[in-house]
Amino acid sequence: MSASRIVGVARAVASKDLRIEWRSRVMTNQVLPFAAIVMVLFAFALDNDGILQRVAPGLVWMATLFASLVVVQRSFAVESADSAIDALRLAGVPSQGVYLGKVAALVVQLVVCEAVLAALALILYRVNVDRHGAVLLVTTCILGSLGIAALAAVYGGLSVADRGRETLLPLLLLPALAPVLIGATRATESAFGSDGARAAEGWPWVGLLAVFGAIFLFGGTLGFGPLTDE
Amino acid sequence: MAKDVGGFPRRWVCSVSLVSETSVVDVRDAVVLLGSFPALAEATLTIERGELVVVQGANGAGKTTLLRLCAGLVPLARGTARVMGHDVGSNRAAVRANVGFLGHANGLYADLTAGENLSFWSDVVGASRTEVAAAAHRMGLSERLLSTQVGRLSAGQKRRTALAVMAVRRATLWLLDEPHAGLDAPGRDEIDTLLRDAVAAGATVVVASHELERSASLATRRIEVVGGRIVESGGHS
Amino acid sequence: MSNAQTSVPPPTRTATTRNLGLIAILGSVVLALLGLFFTAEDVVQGSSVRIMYVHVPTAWVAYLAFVFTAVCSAGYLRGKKHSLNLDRLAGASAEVGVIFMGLTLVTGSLWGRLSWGTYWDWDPRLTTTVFLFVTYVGYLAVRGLGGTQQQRAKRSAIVALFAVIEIPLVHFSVLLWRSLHQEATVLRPNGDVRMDGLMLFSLVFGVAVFTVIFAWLVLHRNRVLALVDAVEMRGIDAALAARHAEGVPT
Amino acid sequence: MKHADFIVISWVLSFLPIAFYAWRNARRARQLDPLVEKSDKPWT
Repeated sequence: MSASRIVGVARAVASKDLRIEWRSRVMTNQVLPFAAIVMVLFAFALDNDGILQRVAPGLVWMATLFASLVVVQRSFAVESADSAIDALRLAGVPSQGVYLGKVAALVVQLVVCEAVLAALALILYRVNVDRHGAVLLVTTCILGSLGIAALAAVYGGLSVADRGRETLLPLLLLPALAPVLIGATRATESAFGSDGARAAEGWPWVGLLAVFGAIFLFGGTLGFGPLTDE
Repeated sequence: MAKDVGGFPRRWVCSVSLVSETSVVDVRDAVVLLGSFPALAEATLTIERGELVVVQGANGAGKTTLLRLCAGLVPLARGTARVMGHDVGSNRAAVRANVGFLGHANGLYADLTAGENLSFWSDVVGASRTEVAAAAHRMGLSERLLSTQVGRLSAGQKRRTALAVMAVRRATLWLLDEPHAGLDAPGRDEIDTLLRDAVAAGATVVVASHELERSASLATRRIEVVGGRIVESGGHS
Repeated sequence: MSNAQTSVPPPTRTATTRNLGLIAILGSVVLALLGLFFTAEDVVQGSSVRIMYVHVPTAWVAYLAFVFTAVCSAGYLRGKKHSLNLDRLAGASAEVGVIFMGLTLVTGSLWGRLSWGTYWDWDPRLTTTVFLFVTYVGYLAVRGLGGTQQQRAKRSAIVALFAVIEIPLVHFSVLLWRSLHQEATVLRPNGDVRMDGLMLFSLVFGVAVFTVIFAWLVLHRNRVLALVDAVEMRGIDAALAARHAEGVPT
Repeated sequence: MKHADFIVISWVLSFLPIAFYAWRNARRARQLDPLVEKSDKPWT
């Protein structure tokens, strides 16, 4: 299977997914409000500016993690709703292309989600970000999303492609994403300057995110086809 | 898994020449389990190129599973199944490249327009714009229908879109599960015409259908599935 | 009747498993004598160090089990024949691994209560353990998804390989997380133990004993899983006959 | 609870579940045995 064909399929799948999301507005009408309300509720629950500023990075990524469950389930529900997944399996389409396309679309959606959440943290929790911090934050969001998407697409394909397996997704995904949660939260802390952290301290964590993303992107490319195609 | 994909000639012109050597479908003593239930219980069936086979049988007899087996969508527990000379168990990718399957679902994305669905599939399988236009024309999909979201189409229009997708995918074996379901009389006639055209164009068609009088006129051969096995019922008409 | 039945050796027994079982029981008794009576108390931790002789071996063998699961899974995927026996070995090993890891968590928190004064602390080892415990519970859930035996084998083999990659990643990230933040002020469970010769021997001996227990359990479990699969296959024959009868008018 | 109790509980909790697992496994094996043939048990 030639690389250019895989890339072509990936592009088709990704743009198809994003178009569907754009049109159905599930992201803007359901996922983002859900994530935002989590942030607001935490502000009420903690009711202390000092604590809010300290925990803001963790909240951003916890909310992202939960939102990712919804986004992934949605991404595969679209395929299984009218059995398009069967058609994809049948079309002799390289599964690597489908996987990479799904990951790409998920990354875009997650980055949008994180951008909104980070903006909320800046406004609601009065966090400050300098220029170096902003670069770090953007890099963290992209690589963190990549790690989440790379793993979520595999486990999503396994657990959502068939009905009655939805509860499996959080069980498989959340413990495996612990390194992303830890790494992204620490990097974001540095970017936000929470607890007196400096932006330079965040880059090793970005390295962890990159390693995680690379490993599972590679593993997912190999494993997605055999895992979902039964 | 997909080890044979690379070497397999993907263009259907090549696979047609393969087909002339062997039966399109060659299923022997196939057992397919759904959980622990044998939906197919030692079914045996051979289909030659250019046939239009109508599969009949009561609900739950195993018609759908037979079609899904031919498409390589369900694993074989026992027996053998070859489609276009390729083993369905070990060489699914090669089988599927030639198979169009239309089940109870249409496999379309409801939020996209019919045209977007078509062009997605053409992007994915590498078909040209002219092929897409030809397929849409053949299935009678007007500009207006093409720019309508699939979720707003009628059942018949969805079916036609799905058939157009199948044509874009250059399937040479068409597997259709109750294609007439939910259609009005003109819609059913249209489907019949399309199927005859497909056979005339060199495809092989297998249709699972409840409707006896309709299939009698349509089929070149009729078979019946009873208790997970295949019984030839009507001869060649 | 059940008494009569239990006196019969289980059908999964062979000379190997019987010998392993005997070694395991004997070894456990010796380990208990060593750990509870013969070894000295630790200078810092006092008698609570005695938990170490079961805690560390179960943790160690649980990791061994997960690696073994991954090795069997890779063997299944690579093998031309796609041996279901390797798949069952992987499954048996993961089951035993999850049990051992559960024991590690329980004894770890009891030990924590003694040496830190609290049942739970965000110690890197405990944290990693709890993540991996959940991961392999998920693996076992994947094994239970159903489908044909080959489907189950392929699916779970891939998930097992993903899970084993997670082990170093989770462990490393948790370690990094703890090392950059508040350094422990309480005693680390496996840290401040000053080992004399007998203590060290007992610990290694414990690891050996639990490895034997592991092998013994996995062999038996593997055979039970083979029986389950065989019964399923035999059930197909009956189901086929019933299915054929559907067509016959009564 | 005394110090020693924790230690004893730890040891008991380490071996009891293993014994229970082994016992349940053996029971399952005996249940399944009548349903299979000798050829299903390559280890015998």
